[in-house]
Amino acid sequence: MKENLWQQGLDLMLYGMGTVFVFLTLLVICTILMSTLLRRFLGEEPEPVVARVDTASAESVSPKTLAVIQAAIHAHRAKHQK
Amino acid sequence: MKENLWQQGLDLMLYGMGTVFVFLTLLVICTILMSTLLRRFLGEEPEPVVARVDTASAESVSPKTLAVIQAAIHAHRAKHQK
Amino acid sequence: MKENLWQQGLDLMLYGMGTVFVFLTLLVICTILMSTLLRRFLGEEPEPVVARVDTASAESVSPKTLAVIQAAIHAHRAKHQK
Amino acid sequence: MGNLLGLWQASGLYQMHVGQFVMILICLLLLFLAIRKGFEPLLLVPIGFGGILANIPGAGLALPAVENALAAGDPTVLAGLAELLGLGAWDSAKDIYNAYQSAGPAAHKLTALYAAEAGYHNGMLYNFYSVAIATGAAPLIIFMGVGAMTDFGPLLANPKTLFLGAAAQFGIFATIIGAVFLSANGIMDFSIADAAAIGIIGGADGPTAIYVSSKLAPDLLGAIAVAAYSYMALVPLIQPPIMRALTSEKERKIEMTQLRTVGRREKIFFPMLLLILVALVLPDAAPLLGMFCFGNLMRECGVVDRLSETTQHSLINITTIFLGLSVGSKLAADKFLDPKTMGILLLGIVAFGIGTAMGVLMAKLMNKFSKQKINPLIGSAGVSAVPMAARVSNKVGQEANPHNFLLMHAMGPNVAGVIGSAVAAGVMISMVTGMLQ
Amino acid sequence: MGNLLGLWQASGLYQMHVGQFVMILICLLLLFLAIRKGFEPLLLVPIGFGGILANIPGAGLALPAVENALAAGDPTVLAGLAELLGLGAWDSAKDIYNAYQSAGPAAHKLTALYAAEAGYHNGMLYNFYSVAIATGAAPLIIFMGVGAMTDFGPLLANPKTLFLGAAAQFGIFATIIGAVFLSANGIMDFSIADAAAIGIIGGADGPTAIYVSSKLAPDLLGAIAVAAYSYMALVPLIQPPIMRALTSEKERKIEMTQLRTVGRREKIFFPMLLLILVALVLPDAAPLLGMFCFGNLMRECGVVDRLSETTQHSLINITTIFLGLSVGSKLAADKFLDPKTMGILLLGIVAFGIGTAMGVLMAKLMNKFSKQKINPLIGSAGVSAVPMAARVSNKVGQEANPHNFLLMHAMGPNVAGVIGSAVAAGVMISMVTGMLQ
Amino acid sequence: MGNLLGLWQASGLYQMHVGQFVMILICLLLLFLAIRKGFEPLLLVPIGFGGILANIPGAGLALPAVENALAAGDPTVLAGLAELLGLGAWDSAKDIYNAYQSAGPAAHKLTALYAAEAGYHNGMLYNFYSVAIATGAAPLIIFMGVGAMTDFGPLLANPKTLFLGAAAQFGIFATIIGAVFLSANGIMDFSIADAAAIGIIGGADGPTAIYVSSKLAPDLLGAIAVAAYSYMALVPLIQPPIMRALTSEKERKIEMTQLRTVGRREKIFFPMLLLILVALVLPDAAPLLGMFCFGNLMRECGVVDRLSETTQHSLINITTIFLGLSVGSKLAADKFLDPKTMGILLLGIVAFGIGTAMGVLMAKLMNKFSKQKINPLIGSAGVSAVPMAARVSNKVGQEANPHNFLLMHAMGPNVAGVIGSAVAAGVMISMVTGMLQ
Ligand code: NA
Ligand code: NA
Ligand code: NA
Repeated sequence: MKENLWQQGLDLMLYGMGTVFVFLTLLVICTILMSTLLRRFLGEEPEPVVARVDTASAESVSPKTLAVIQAAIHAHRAKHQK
Repeated sequence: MKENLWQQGLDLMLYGMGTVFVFLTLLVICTILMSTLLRRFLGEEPEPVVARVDTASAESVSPKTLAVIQAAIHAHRAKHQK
Repeated sequence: MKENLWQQGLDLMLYGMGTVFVFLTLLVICTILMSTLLRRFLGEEPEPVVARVDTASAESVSPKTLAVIQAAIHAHRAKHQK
Repeated sequence: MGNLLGLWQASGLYQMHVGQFVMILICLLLLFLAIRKGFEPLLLVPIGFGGILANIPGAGLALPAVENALAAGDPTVLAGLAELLGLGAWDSAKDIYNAYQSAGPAAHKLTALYAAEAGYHNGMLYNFYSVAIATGAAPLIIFMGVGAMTDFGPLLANPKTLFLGAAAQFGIFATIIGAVFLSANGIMDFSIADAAAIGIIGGADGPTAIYVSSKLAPDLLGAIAVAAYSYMALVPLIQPPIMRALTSEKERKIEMTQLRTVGRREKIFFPMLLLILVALVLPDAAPLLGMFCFGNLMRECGVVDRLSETTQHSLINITTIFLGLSVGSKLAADKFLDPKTMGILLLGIVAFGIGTAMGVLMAKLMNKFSKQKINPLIGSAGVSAVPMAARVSNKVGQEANPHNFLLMHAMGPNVAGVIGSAVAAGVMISMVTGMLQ
Repeated sequence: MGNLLGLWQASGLYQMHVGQFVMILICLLLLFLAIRKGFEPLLLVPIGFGGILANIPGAGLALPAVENALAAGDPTVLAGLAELLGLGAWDSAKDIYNAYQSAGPAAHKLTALYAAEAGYHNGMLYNFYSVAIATGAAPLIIFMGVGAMTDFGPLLANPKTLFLGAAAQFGIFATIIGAVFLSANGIMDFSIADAAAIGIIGGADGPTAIYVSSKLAPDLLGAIAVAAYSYMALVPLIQPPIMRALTSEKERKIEMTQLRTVGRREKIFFPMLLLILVALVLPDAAPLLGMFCFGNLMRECGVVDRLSETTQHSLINITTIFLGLSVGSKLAADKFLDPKTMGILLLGIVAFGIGTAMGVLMAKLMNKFSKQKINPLIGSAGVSAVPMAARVSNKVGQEANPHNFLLMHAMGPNVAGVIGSAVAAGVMISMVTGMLQ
Repeated sequence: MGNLLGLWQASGLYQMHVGQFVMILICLLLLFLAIRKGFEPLLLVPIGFGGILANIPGAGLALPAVENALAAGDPTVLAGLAELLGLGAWDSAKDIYNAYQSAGPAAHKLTALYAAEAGYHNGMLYNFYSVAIATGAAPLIIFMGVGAMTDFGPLLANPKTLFLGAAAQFGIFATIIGAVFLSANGIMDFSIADAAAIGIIGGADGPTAIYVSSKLAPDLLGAIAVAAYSYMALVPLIQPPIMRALTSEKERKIEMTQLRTVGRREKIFFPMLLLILVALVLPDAAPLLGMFCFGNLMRECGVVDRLSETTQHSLINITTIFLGLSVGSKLAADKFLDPKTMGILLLGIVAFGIGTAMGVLMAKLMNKFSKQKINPLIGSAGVSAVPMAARVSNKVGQEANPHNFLLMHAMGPNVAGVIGSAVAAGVMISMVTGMLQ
């Protein structure tokens, strides 16, 4: 039974660690391949992140927040112009 | 069995489509009635939609958002007055 | 059976109300004790509430909201400087 | 032709019982009160709407699969159900229904499987009720949300106000005696479990009332919840006359000194202290007060703001919707249109009145023994009904003395009342369960 | 060595069937359409992703414990399951699988317990499906959310447009006849329940389609949902040719007068009115239309904004995620890669076409009897596909007359179409259930 | 009098066992660490609070109905349960308890029904655990949320850092051997399933640890989760000495070139690629990595922002609350106060240490073969503990060279560690399940 437990533990370690390495190695290879292919065949994307953030923020700020901000700006301007 | 299927299909179509039309016709009648009665007995509502939006926005903008906006306004004013 | 019901009802009232009072009395004592100990051994906290609100608001206003506010401020400043 | 007849027989008008019609009118009234008069709309809109859904004839939305099978009335299925419930195959649907109602969980499981096998399903609202209320989850989650919304500052600044919250719970227990009285004199037929569930209306706390009645008297849950929320909305009408009757002009004019500021540490320690006390003294109140303290600790500890935020918004809102619809499922005509409902409504308002009175009287009693006088008007806030009762104290106070700001002072007994009725709920569930076993 | 072999045999490549490979490609195509082409991404991203998960070989994510036990193939377990299903121990896994598929709830419960005892579990997606769709909860909650997002203003300003929403539902019923035709001629093998579920694609309303097929034809649910959402995304391609073919240049140029403003009170009363009509006339449509009206009442009544807000955001988003993944679980190869799917896709597009045509023709018919002319292009919006179809009406209208703003006018029939298909769904579920019993 | 005695006997003080008292103190310590010291408060506040609730004497919040019935000790009920579990009626409650623990799902179902019939209920936390963790749902939903919060940009800019994430998982497997060693020498009594569950602590990833231990060793779940989250919070103390010991001053000073910007398309394709690889190679990791990839795809695809938003906020927050309370239910004294817990805590920290060391050593090894040098300090981030471990790499790097900004570089191995431990989890669940059958 105890030998059995050792055997099981060693099995787990060897095949487990092996799988982790094989899988992540495969992932490294595929990722590099993917990036290369994407960049070669579809070209570079100019500043994709910035574009993305803009859309997102424009999209998810609710009209209410915008209304409040505009109101605040107006209020401020009114005060300021006095 | 196949005749049975035809029979069932035709039944579904006739009574189904019939129900849809009867129900929506009833709904048209009742809706017109409701609108007429409401407008006759309770009078017109002056610009109810606008009033509604105001309440809603005032209600659901959190104090935090307001605080941040005020802070931003202050910061802006401070900078501006330099 | 009816006497039984009366008995049960009176039991509920006496022991129930008793428990409520005993428990809340204990709570009063422990609360006063706690406050005293905290204030004696750990000292007063200077304006803890204000500090708290600041942290909270800074934390939970999303970058997007901030971005929008900054954009609004910029837009306003731009207009204003014309 | 048979199909046209079938459609007509399937229509609501053909199948409607008078009771269902009356209940739909009552639910429309609830919606009117909620929308036009602002009666606790967050709960009464879902409850009222759920009540209409529950009374749609032929839809069976509030019924379990077995009752839907009984309503359909297929003789083979009836015979099968009768056999599973230990009846003869020739018993009427009514008999089978009664046997089903009084059967235990095992018989319920068996008959449910049989009904499913025969092609019948639980109604939508029945499913909501099973998940949200029968498990106790929804009221407890609401209580966690209430905890996350509660500021114990005023209570910590003046802990003695806990006594006011304790005294006001007498409404609960006096009502139990009231229910026993009605029952003992043959006017109503309440069991001790019914009496306890009705009493909790006097706690003036919605989730507590729903939690207790789901445990002790599920059939009365609809009436009890409606009574609790309606009277909470009516607090501005119910309380002032009682408050004025029991206090002198001079007492109402008592000004209270401003509360000391309460540190953050005290606010963090308080829910822990309360929890420990519950653990040591009153395990039966652990579910309700545990969740309440958990919500409050999330609010105050300052390191889990995103959890506290969600608890106070998305989570409590989602739970409220399903809690309300589930309560509505108990407004089905055969359960609600019962003489007992009248008794519940009557006893409920008595409970509110007695609770109010005891809170005020306790404040007067405390003034006899304490130098620092308290305005007895804040005693009425001890019934809970947060924050309505505290506002009423403030308003009546300002009528007597326009410089009197009692709101923050009344928040102390107000939240104390929540704790008090949760304690009462724990004791009652435990004692009544013991009595029934 | 045995372990290395075991790992290879446990790998997906070793276990993959051609069908699973094809389905993964199809799901990748769905994701491409959703992400790059904007095909109803809120649903098709979770559906496509769920579909890939459901087809991962050996993972059994979409399978119940019993089917996972069958896939594992342990002879003792197979024998035990065979016995519970009334087969001999020597029957093949395929036979046991078939017996399990046609067994009722009781046998399902027994075999599930047996499989659990043997150490097998339900897959993750199977659990999601059981909770979200098999109970009917997720489509109903989505419908509540849709109600909370719907503005009935345009419909109330011009109630006659309800007729357009009624006419467009003919697509549903014509498709049923189409399915019957295919079946009667031996081309496909659809039961009447299958035919009804396929027809509902013509309702152009996702949650309604999912709800109906979960009740009448769960095995076809994947194909039906994919067809419904894909065709909804394709509305800008499907509808315009039909609309142009059935209208003259002059008709397309008809300008419509601006809609009157609709008061808040009308908007509050309308969901109540609709609910009452459902209760009186059509109890079978109560779950779908009840939740829809409830969502709309929360939106309009103005006193439960926080509930309405949560319904429109957190709640509908959470439900959409699990609804989508659950629908994806029905894209397992053995269910989707079936000649029936081709039939469903074919019939689905016919349904959309017929619905569009009938909406336009009904508008032309109404113009014969009414003085106030309506532009027949808004008839096509009666199929639902909110708000895509209304936008299509507007766009085609502007091609004919750049001063023509049909969008708001088309929103009337558009939401009418939602009501219409929910009514059709109620009738069909009720009639088909009756036919099968 | 009997009632007063009853109340005292119902009080927590009367019923409390020493173990419960100790556990409450431990949970208070957890809360202190979470609130004052900032130890992973989002999880440890709910876990600690849940732990207190689970140890309230007499409340049975963490117990199933059967165990509550056993605790009540009614002789008739005990006899009934004994019979259902195949024992004689004269067996003690302790024997029945043990038989119940080792019984299978069928016996659990039967006894649960019997206990319900006798009026006993599942505790609140037990219900939460059943829904949130026993089904696997909550950890998977959290994983989806983590996916929606993860930016794979740094990993995509430098994919080789995946090797660091792989190496650091050696901590997991070394710990398994450690557990086997303790067991083989009779110091502890861990089964192979226990050993695997303990090893996963070395993955430094909370939801993964909870998921694995719920499958392999539910009784140890409390200790494992507490160890995992505590050590994740202690990463700034545990890692730096190891990092310094294994690197030279020169190595720590290595500056890394700025990462290239990663396009949006790569970020969309990466979760798909990962999913496909999982499907082809490692179906056992499909639930965890599938949900992770789904969350990440929602984040990156840009067309379902409202779903991604909800996943990152409401949904993950709600799930975290119930996950935490459910984990707390496993802190009941009889499960936690066991010598095994000491072993788990000991092995857990060893696992963190070995993982850290292997990450650093792997970085040094890679420098031997690669021209583009990497700073070995980012290797320690391979254990996961996102984003703490990456911050530690950055901090230790700046100590050696103030111009060294390693944070973004360390995010690569950091998220690689999440993938690595999910892979390890999949392999282990599959292999151990195979060993046990
Ligand atoms: Na109260
Ligand atoms: Na439609
Ligand atoms: Na890891």
